[in-house]
Amino acid sequence: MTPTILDRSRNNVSGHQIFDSYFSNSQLPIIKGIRDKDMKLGLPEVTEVEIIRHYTNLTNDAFGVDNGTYPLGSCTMKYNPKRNDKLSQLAGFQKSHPLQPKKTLNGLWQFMYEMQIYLAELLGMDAFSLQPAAGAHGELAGIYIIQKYFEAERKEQRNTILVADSAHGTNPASASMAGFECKIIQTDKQGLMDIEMLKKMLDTNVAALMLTNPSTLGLFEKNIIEIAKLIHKNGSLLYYDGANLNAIMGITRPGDMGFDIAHINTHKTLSTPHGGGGPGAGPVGVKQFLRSYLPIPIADKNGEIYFPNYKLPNTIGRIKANYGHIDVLLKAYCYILTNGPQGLKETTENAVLNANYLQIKLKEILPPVFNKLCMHECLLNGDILKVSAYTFVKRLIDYGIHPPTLVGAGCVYFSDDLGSAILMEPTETETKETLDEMVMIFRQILDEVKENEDFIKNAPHSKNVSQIPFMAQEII
Amino acid sequence: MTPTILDRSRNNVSGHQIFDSYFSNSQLPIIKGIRDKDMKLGLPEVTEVEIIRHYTNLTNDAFGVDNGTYPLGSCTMKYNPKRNDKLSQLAGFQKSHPLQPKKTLNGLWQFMYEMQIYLAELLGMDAFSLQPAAGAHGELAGIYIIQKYFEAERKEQRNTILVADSAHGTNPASASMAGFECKIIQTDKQGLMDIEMLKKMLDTNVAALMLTNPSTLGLFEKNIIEIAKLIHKNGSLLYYDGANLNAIMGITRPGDMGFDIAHINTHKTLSTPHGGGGPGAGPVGVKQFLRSYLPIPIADKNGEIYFPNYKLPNTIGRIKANYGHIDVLLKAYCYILTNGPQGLKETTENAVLNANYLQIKLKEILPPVFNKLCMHECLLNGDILKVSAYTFVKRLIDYGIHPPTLVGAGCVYFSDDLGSAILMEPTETETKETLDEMVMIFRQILDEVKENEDFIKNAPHSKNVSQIPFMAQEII
Amino acid sequence: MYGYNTLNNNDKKLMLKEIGLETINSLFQDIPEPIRMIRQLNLPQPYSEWALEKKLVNLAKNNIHTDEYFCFLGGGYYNHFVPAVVDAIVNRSEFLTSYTPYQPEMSQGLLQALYEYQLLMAKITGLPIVSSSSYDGATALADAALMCDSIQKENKNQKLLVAKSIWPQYLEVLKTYMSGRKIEIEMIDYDIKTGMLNFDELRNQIQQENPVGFLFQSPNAFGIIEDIAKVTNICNNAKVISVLSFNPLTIGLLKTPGELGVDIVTGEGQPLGIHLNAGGSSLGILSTHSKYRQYIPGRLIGKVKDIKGNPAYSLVFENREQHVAREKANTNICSNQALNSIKSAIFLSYVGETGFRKLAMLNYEKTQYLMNNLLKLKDVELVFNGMVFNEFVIKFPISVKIIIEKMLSKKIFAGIEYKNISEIENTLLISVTEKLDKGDLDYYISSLKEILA
Amino acid sequence: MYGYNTLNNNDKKLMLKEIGLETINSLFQDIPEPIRMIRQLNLPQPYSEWALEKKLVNLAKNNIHTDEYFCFLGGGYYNHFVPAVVDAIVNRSEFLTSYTPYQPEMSQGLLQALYEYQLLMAKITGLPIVSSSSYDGATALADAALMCDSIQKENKNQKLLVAKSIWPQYLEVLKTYMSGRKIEIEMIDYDIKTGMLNFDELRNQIQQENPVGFLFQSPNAFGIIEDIAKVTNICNNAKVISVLSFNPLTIGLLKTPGELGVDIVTGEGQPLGIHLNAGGSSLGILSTHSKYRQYIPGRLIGKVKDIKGNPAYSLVFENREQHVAREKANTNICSNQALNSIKSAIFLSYVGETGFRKLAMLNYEKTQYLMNNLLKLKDVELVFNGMVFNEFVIKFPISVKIIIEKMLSKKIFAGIEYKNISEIENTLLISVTEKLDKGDLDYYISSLKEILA
Ligand SMILES: Cc1ncc(COP(=O)(O)O)c(C=O)c1O
Ligand SMILES: Cc1ncc(COP(=O)(O)O)c(C=O)c1O
Repeated sequence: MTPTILDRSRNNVSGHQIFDSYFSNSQLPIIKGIRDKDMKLGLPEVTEVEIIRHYTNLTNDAFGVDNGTYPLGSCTMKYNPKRNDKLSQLAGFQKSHPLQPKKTLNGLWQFMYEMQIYLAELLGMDAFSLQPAAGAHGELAGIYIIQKYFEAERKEQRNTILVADSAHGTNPASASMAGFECKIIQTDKQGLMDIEMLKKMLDTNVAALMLTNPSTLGLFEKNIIEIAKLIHKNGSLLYYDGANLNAIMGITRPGDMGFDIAHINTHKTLSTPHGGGGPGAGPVGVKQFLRSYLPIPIADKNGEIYFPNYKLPNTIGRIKANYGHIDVLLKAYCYILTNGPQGLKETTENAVLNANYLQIKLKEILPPVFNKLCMHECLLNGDILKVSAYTFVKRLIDYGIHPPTLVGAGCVYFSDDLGSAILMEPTETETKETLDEMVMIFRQILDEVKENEDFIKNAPHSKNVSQIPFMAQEII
Repeated sequence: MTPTILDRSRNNVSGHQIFDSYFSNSQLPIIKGIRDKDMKLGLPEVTEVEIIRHYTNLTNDAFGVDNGTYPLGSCTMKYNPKRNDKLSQLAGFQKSHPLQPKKTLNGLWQFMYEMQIYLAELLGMDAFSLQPAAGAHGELAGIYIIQKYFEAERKEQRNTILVADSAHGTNPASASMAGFECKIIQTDKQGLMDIEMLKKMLDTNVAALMLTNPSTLGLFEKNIIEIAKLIHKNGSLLYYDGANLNAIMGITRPGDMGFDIAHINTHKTLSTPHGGGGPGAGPVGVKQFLRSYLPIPIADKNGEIYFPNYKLPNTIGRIKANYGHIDVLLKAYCYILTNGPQGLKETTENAVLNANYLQIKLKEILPPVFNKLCMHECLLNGDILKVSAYTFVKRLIDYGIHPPTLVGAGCVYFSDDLGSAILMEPTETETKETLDEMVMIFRQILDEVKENEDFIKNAPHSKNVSQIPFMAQEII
Repeated sequence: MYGYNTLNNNDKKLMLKEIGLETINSLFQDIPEPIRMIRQLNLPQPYSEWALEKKLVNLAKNNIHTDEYFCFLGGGYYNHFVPAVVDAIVNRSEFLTSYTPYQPEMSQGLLQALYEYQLLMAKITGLPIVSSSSYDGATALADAALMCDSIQKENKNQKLLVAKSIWPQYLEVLKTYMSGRKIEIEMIDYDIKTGMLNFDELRNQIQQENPVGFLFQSPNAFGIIEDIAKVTNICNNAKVISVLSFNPLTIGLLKTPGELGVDIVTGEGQPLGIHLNAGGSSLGILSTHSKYRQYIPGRLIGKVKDIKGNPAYSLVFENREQHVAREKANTNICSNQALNSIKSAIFLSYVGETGFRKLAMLNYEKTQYLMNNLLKLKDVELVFNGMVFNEFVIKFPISVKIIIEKMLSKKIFAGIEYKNISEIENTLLISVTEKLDKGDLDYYISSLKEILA
Repeated sequence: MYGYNTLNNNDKKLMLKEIGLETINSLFQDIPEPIRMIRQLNLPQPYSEWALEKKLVNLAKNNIHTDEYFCFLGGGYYNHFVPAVVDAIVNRSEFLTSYTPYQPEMSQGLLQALYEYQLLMAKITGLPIVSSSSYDGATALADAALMCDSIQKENKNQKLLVAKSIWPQYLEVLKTYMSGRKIEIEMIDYDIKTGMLNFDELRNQIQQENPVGFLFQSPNAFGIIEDIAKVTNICNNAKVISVLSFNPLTIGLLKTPGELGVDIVTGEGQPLGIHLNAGGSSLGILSTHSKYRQYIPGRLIGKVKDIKGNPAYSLVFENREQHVAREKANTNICSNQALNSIKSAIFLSYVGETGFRKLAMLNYEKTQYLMNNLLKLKDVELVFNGMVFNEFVIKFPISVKIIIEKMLSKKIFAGIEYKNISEIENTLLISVTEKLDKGDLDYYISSLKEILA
């Protein structure tokens, strides 16, 4: 193992230049809880060049979209345009303080206002809040909106949220985090939501159904119109998990499908880099009748003046401090502006085309779980592999390709009968050439399995560590 | 071999977004020499993600100071502080046009003015021009100054420039580029300039002696005072090649040694990154009596007003367009300001300490060529290695250390009897730990030679290519 | 042909043929007609790269930023310096463009960086378990509150005691989060003289309410440093979980909260190498005892063994998380602030043990200098007499709105107005960072003097 | 303890002991006392990171830059867009912090990037050999002049013909460079109507002077595109080496100079993805026939075989260079513009075949739009009637100094004043780039109209 930065610590060196010639009287003040001079925290002492080399070295043992193909299903690992990173770092944004006098942040309010409008149009909603910090946080805001709506408007007690069994883990977790009871609806043979089951479960306790469409199985819920009708007839609301929006931009919109609330993960569809886990952003949008429930503030406009509007009568309150992940949202804004309506639509078309192409080309090795067209990602069956899908895909690492999503290795949950399923999402920014190469590599690995099963079972072989077992136990 | 960007080209794709909705009338104009629509240049067509991956991939097969120890003698590969890079990219500098009205560039003139003063103080000169683009370019400016001085002031014809045999190749090349005849002075047994020889060569044809002190052998010319006297008595000038200034900052100065003209390589002593070959910068400084010969313009000050001064009566003219490498010089300026006088001196002290430590620790394997203290770099004798120094150091690559300077593999020239000499310059930014590690690796390689000579002879073994022979022939 | 799309028409034709379709449109055959868009999205037509730059540069120009005006604003977000090494590293694309490290073999470097964040942050909190990470200081506090509820719900009332002297925004977020699970919030007042907690009230309420936890902040919303040991003593005695929201930079000077007995330490990581960005993205710090590890939300990175028995980094304890536990998960957090936590780790490595202390001292000393000199002005008074670190509340004889306005015309962001400290009017929270030099502080003083004259 | 020095006192003690010395000072025993500094350097005391930032931000603020004012300045340096991908890549430290690739095994990626620069630039010059690289457009031209001298000195007079219509700065640099070897420079005038070369004069002078070469520029200093084929025809007939200084961006529209018979092509690479930086650093393009390869200064990257016989990149033809040939080297160049040449290669890959044409067209069309509309203004006239690409010279009825000043007050950098075009007064060189949109161009027109009214 590479030494940690703490292992590199040495006495009396440091990377910093921290001083002010006028303020050098470093007598410790007398405060309760003061830390004596000789009480060390144990922070490292390293010089600047050591820090740079240490972390440069660490980055070289990591892998991003810039390094190669990253078909991690449900994560939409598309190319993150460099201009967006650069422009998000302009001093006017990067160096402004959230609590400055409002009139000194006109650029901020205008940007937020326009962004809200663009997102509303993209998703077919009427109003947006940019505050949520991630997709799951958007869900949470949405759930609180639902809760407040039944309290404030409908004066009803509804305690149940329905979610699909194929839903992302955040959906049920969001519901129960807000105190709802969570009920699961099964997927039918065709990979769609079991409508009969849905019908049975609908009662006056059901506050909402959370759905992602296309689903995490890569399929479009084509009964969505009927589902929406059923939900609304039941007096319930329909929540859209926007993580898969890359499959439908400019083709259809959650708002048009009948969803009342929706979030979007900017770090997926809108190309903001995921930073090894975050920060992302998860703006949440609603139909007009729920606008007054949005978290505060939202950006607003009065004539030519932009400002933060705190006056939403039913607001759920704040969901985080300040206005959202401005640095991240700026990148998403740039993405929308550089694409334009046609570019966004093409993005979706190519994402879906790439996924279907991959599905077809891989079908002999990995037949699709559901034998039909997929949307922006394809769910493939790893059952006929001679080794487990888990070890099979580890071998991809040796070829410089990031493994796709599997149970327990990715952010998606599959029911037991999908235990060896593989979810692949190439995104539109892979070329036909990289897809063909990937298919070739899959074939090659299959050959390698035949020749030397053990070798593949123990992959990867090219990294600093060997294979790490599924859900490995922690050691101390 | 990795495919080139041209190999990756495909029809009808591209990375750009080049359009203006108003100006889309793309009818070719009628100009002599117009290139028809179907006459292709053969530029590649690739998308943005392909470009990013291609070049990211290429960077991963390269090596900089940020990646590890780089003891390339004579090149002063010290750590390049990140803050300097960042601040050199401020829009006020990066986005200003050289031909803007003067009064819109006040920050530029002030910065240049201060930088000239700082360099003059650092080198003990009286005036500086920031125009030269690199060390060799500073030399050239210096040589033209010498030429002009004898023409304009002394009305003499002096056609000879003396250089030491150990001088960097640019010294003789600069002299002859400007039409001088170049005469070589030998190094004596102690590694110093042969003074007797110098005396013999001094005649009324000698315009100047070019010297770097400490020399490229890592030794201080301790007779410099006498040398300066001899030169000046002969009516000649003394030129200082400042590439080795890292050995003397705050300890002694070329101006104090008696040099009349001097350049400094900012990409060595002043930490500006070398960018795989450049751009660097090579400001040239002179004593007062030569100020009027400097290339124009230099920054000047009148009361509180800074401005570019073009009125130097004897100026050699321009040596390049505009004002020098502003982006590079800003980094050097930051380096001076963050160090301060004491920091610069410590830099020198530690650089010399590190070199001597390395020399001592390596002495059993690689005895010093001259058995005494060295300055900021040490010249070691590779004769007792069982394999050639050329192949020995290639093995360092496998350990993630950049090989030191050798004849033909670095920028330094040694006479024949130093054919297997190794010039190592650790710089002050290596830690004792990295030096100890390097020594250990040298030892280890020595052991490896004993065990398997062929293995070492064919090093490196960890890279995308195998060993490349000395001055290998080009193939097509 | 658009840049981010990599397929040319020929590619598309070939690929469609393989799939057995004629048109791109037929890929979407599962989407019912009635919900298909028949018009183009009503969004701006695409910008060229330079037009985009112009647009963003102009937007940015419409903000006044803290390099342009002297910034005396704090309130949880501070204009500290961000070392260039931080940006240099986190802009490297191997970290920037990667996903959560679900494939540990491919991401050892990223995992190690996150692990080091946990290590270093644990030094600051004084508690061994650090999550990686909560969204911001406010949601970290709310996450901690939910933890209290989960840990204690068997033995306690579903009630939470919360100090009145936490950031107003944090309280708002807390209320939103608690609304879902119907956790009741009771407020604990502050002492009007010292600005510190009203300990009597705290003792009483703990006894009366038997709450799942007590949440407080230090330095609190008035900049006052609380007597943390006293708080934890009270809580411990009543087996009430103590939750602190702190400013990590204060630990340059002060003992760690863990040492002082706090059970859950939360805070905003922005002061540690993260740009202001108008308040986001930032970093939610969340840290606790080993015994509460199963309750902590968010990623945890730990060491495991690879199949050869060698140590390796990996996500661990995933059974707490939404992607495994689903509706039984502690919280729903998935994407987090990974890159920002790495920023703070680089920051802490950069300043190191001694620099961290020096930095805190500089902030303290400069604050004292400004405070002491302001108090020399006529009719300018401190509202509270408790000890402060880097900000303090001042009371003015005239309208604070006018003061802010007039200072603004002198290019000074003078501070944050408090609408409501008990009955006291015209109060201003003034903050200082190391970036303000003596000249800047003197300029503040002389400007204020002029305005008050 | 200072940040960039990595040794602590303990290290120093141990190391000195190994060396056998007592003090640091004794390391410098070879330096004679009389020349030792006995005082500290008189330089500013060290700046903290934030103080440095403040200092630089303030200096930068004292410049007005081209994002703040509308820029119609050209003269060899243009406010073109720089794609973000360029900066993203060249800021990667593997390239940025490396030296000249003297160890090819360790630097294949860097060598390939430089090799690709040569490949792509050769497409633009139309000549196979491209050096990597000259300092800037001016020194590249001077390098080419020295090449002519070296190649031709046996057969020709040590004279150089140079078009009067090259950038004034280039001429100055040329004079400096030629002064050393005492190469005489004779100027060739331009046609006062077209602004193009005076071909008769060129023919005559070539015959009379028997020079080593002829240097000219296209588009020339008046923005006029020369008839290159005609020039090379004249030169070829007289066996005089033709040297062109060009703007590489024009090749988006025009035939390559190589195709048109130019022997040595030079130019300023700044328009290809390199920021203005007040004029430096930029990139000197230098390109020639294979037959002149041994005369070209600067690095050349080529393919060689490694010991296994596999192809690899390496510096080649080093025997031309100063570190091998020393006083016999063609020039003294050592450090060059490597990173900037990579920028231009990335730029060319980014725009690609079609984008390069589009970009040139946009520049052309916008220039035409501005020119045609300006000519509609009363008393505004073109000085020359030759064809232009992205800049043109206008003659005004009133003082051009006043115009520049008044335009400045409208936030417009109006253009570059020409002091001396034959007898004509009050002329302005106005340049246009793709970054100016129709609104910006119209603003220029209406502003000028107002001033002239
Ligand atoms: C379908 C789906 N929903 C929700 C989420 C959660 O989003 P976030 O990670 O932004 O919180 C994800 C992320 O993986 C997802 O794929
Ligand atoms: C001693 C010496 N002189 C001169 C030079 C030439 O400097 P530059 O590469 O900046 O032109 C060098 C560079 O290697 C050198 O080491």
